[in-house]
Amino acid sequence: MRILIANRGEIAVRLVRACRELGHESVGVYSDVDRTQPHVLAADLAVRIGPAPARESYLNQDTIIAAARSTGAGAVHPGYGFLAENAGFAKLVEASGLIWIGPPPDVIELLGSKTAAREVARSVGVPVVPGSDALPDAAAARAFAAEVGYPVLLKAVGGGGGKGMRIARSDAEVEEAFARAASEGKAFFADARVYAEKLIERPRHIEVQILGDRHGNLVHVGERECSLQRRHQKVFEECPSVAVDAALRARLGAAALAVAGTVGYRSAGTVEFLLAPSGEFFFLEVNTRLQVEHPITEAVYGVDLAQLMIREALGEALPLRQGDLAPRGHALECRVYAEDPLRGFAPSPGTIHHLERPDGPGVRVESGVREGSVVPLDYDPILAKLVVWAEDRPAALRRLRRALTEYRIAGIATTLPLFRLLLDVPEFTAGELHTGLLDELLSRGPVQSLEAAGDPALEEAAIVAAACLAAEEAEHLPRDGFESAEREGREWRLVGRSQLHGRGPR
Amino acid sequence: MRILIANRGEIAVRLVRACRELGHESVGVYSDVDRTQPHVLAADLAVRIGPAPARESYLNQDTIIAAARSTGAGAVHPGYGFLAENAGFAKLVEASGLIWIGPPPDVIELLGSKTAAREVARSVGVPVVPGSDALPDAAAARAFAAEVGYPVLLKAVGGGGGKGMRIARSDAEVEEAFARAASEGKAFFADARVYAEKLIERPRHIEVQILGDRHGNLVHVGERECSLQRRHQKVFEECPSVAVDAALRARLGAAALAVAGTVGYRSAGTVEFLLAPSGEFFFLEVNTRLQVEHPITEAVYGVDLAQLMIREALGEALPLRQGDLAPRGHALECRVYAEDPLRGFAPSPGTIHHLERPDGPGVRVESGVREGSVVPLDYDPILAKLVVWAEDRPAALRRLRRALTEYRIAGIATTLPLFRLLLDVPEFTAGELHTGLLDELLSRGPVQSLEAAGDPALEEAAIVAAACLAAEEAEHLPRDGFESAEREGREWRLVGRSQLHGRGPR
Amino acid sequence: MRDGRQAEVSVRRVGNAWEVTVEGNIHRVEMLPIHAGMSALFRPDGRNYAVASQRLARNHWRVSLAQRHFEVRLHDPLERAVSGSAAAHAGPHEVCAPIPGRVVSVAVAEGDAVRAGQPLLVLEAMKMENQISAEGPGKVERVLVVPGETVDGGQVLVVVQ
Amino acid sequence: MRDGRQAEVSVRRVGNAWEVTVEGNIHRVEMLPIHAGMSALFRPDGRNYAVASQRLARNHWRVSLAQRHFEVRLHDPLERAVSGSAAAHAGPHEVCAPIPGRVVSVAVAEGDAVRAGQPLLVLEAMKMENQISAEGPGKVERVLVVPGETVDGGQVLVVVQ
Repeated sequence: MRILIANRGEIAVRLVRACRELGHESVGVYSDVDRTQPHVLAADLAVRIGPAPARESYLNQDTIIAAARSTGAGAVHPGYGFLAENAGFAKLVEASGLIWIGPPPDVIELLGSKTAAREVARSVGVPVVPGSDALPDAAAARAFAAEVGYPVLLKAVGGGGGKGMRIARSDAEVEEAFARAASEGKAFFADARVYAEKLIERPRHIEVQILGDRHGNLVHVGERECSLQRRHQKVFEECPSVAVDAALRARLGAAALAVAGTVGYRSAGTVEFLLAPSGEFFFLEVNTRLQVEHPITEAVYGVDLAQLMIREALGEALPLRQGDLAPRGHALECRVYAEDPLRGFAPSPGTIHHLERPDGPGVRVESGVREGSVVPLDYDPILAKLVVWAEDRPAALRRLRRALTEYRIAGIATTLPLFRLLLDVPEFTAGELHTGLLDELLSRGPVQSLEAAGDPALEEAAIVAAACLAAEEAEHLPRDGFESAEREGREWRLVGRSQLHGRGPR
Repeated sequence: MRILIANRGEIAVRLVRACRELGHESVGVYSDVDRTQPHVLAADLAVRIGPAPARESYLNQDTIIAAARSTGAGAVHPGYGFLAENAGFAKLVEASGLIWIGPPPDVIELLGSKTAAREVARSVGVPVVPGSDALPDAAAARAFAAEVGYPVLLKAVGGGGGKGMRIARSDAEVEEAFARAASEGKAFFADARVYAEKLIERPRHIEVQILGDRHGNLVHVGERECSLQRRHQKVFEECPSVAVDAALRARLGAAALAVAGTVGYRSAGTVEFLLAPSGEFFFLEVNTRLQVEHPITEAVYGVDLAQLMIREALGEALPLRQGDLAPRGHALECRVYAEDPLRGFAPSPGTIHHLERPDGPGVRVESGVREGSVVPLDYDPILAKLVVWAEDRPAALRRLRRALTEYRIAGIATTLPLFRLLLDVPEFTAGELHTGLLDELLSRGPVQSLEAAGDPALEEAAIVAAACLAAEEAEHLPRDGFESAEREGREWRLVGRSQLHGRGPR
Repeated sequence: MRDGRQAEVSVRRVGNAWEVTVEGNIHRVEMLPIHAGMSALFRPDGRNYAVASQRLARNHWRVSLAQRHFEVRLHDPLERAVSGSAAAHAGPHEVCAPIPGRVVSVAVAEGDAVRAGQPLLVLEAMKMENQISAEGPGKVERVLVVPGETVDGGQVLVVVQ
Repeated sequence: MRDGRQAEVSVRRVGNAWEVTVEGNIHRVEMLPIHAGMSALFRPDGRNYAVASQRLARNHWRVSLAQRHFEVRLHDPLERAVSGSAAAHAGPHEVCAPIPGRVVSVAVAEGDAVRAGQPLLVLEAMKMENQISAEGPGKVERVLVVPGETVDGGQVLVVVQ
């Protein structure tokens, strides 16, 4: 079987690996700016699908179908993002006689509407956060708030990932919050409808991994905690959650399977919950795709979710039984973004001049870039995921600290420094997490003040190293006039070549 | 605590990581040719211990003790090889007021003698291969053979790793075999004594990992199969063994613990057995150190042997109970040597011009080199270890095949091609292994004939790529005379710099 | 390094070693090449560091060490000032890209006279446009980029004399 | 590649692409740089390859692709012969190191006349000494190494005219 991967970056590389390990050929796709990216060179075949802008390439459904046809691919895996939760594309894939690697299109469509998903949960007795249907106006939102009490959250019906979401803590704040949510919903998801939700304060984000097949098998593979978020964007995840014991895990799993079962779910998916400090949990939504953070579940449960998703799509029965799925140890994931935490998380596209990945026991890096890669201006800033596993959470945190000393990316700024700083934050190391914690930490003071608290000897060493390099290179700079420029030119050339030969000490 | 690592290469890097994850500082040591190797830059501190030759650096006991003193180190970890099983060094470390991270020196000494170790095994009822004590001459060896029957193995008392070991299949062959074993024993281990052993044909090499502490805890962590050997040198290992079921595992474990218990073993160690096709097993020897192949046990049992060894040495009680140690999945290890399998495994020192490590699910690389590293002429040729884990052996083999497509080392030859070839050998994939299998395979025909059976399209692509590069670089070559050489020189310089900037496509 | 920190540094070669004086403190170190853009720094106390370096312009380097990034400008073969990662502080003569991006438009030509604050060009990064202006008055000596070109952070865009 | 294979290859640049003729078969490919010593080869059928390359001498390259290693010699700007990984086959004028090692001794000086098979120098690798001899008669034009020097496999040691 030949499988087209309708995505880019680290998830496309991940899926190429899954295909290869299953003995399937992979077809990669690329926009003009991605031509030499790892996901293109890793695939067995690669096809250009258009210019840089996503809507002209990775979101261009017809071109992607054509690429599958021209390469003789028999199936399509969407990864996450882009077209992964686009029911229309899933239908187009199947209508084109190709296998869609994911849940049934009508299930994607049904669960794609937050309000419909909440209805499904209610219908099987799974608790949901008190919320409204789509509201006509701010007045209706105030009425809802009067009922459930402030604070309330105003959300775009089509929203997600923090976009189209606003908090109102009093009647006074509703007007603007409603307008903002509506306009963002319109801008990002072409849908201005807004609904309201009771806001649970200091909740944990807990999600349950589910897997189903067309033979009636449906299991959950434990939970992940994704409470560390910056502006509703996950930046760090772990498995298991410190807040979930075996009993709660069983209850969360049962709730997730109830929702999935009633809609005839199959393939991989994630059921998201809010876990209140009180211990009660509320259904949030279902992500009908392979999740960014799936590797931590793979590490702790010893399964390969990407492979299982492909095998299910090709008709295999799920080889897992609920009773066999037991967690072992603890896994952490850091999302490495091309954002500069020292400058307000400003986007940081550009050329990766130097890249060193950590390795060794319990370390896995899912990377979509390599040394020399140009990080384009055009897509999601995720570069890679650093995943560590160890026998327990404290050991995993120590391993993460070690791995971060080995992970070097130069040429562009990344979020790596953020994780080094988090390891010194008591609430983080103690696991006292909630979805607002990271924004609170970042608002306490500029990140660089924490960064500056680093080893001063290191700072001196850096200055010394910089000065030596500058001096050394300066010895090969033209100093005066053409004649000497020629002479220096030849010297420089020799240096350039001996570097390319990578000679070590004699 | 500050810990000196008296080793180099991948195992030194492994131990730096273990120290860092436990919150200890590490002290690396280096000879003149190793100054910029990863194990030096990874350590918190590094000390020069002499010129390239091992006996003047990594085997120089006094210099290493002095390095520990000068850096305020409180403990010494020897890794494997070099001084790891040198009881004299272990005693010197302790006499110097430093902690020796390993078994008690007297236990190393006792088990260091193969004949004494066999006595220990016999004394606790563990079967050993019928063998003699040290023999005065070839005649005595023939007498022994008359007793147990040919073939017999003549071994140097101090021998190991295939050195000082000769087979005799008839009286006629004994004379020379005896002489060779004696001379090699003298040359490599300064001990010319030789003993004889009944040779078990087509056996598997099965070894049991043990761990003990000074509080009376002693456990085994399952077996490893290391039957794939080239001239008695392990090249590939796996855990668990396809030939060992739970019942046999329990019997092997009990035998290993009986031997270890009676000598008061503590720290990490390995008890080696021969497993005959008949199913009976025979004690071989005890390796009183951390084994090269320890990562496959770590992957399958979810433990960190390197960390446990350090924690035990610092007085901690072993946190493991035998009942909790259950295998999960299957792990494989490939030893990446600087040897050229296409040229009779000729040594291949030199500069690693290009290096790409595999990554992703279930892949761990323990590497002692990086891009730009110079592999010296002076030491063991091991560069790195490729370790893969998966749910079962077939999945692990498929993952290994995938990982090998990602692992690239250019500039020197390595044994990586050998493993790609092994994946197409039926006996290998079926797990029908024995210690003679690899030598048989290699004797069947030149490795390159198998290699040439590779994808012909790939060969064309390589020629095409080579030609393009040559042509491209040729455009920047001086063509005629000095004047143009100057002009070309400047062009070349510009190319060199744009490469250094690593620009991608525009 | 604390953002924007300025340090007076002088460097002297002593055989294979370097003698680096940072604000009066003398450091005796060695520096060995590992690979293109990679070196190792050795301090007498046994501390070693792998150092990645990138030359951004004729007298301008980016240096990365132990996950920290620094930018260096060379002022004269024997005297250097090391400045923190505030790439926006351009040298007296060079206008550099504050972040990587794509050149949208260039407002000046070589030979033009410019006053302080005069727009020189517009740079776009991830959908945000940034106007790059002259820090002081002068004459445009060189324009090193063209519209549509992608530039690295710190790359020299315009040289003002 | 089959050891020692010889192939007649010619290369023509066609815009951004290359037209490579290998023993009569024409391949239209593109080649893009990724990083120092790394490029990507694109074939029209959608197959892509990452290619690592190293320049061993003025007209001599080592190329690695999909875990296979090749050595290439350039004979004239428009005509090339690609030879398999038998680095020992030196070109007509250059004597190269068959494997990496350390130069123990050099037996000839520039200007010396040498006959076929005459020892030129001794190379040591992992404790084994290898004598390097002239393939044919000629005059030593250049000696590029000195005793004690470490050389890469394929590196040019002596040029015989």
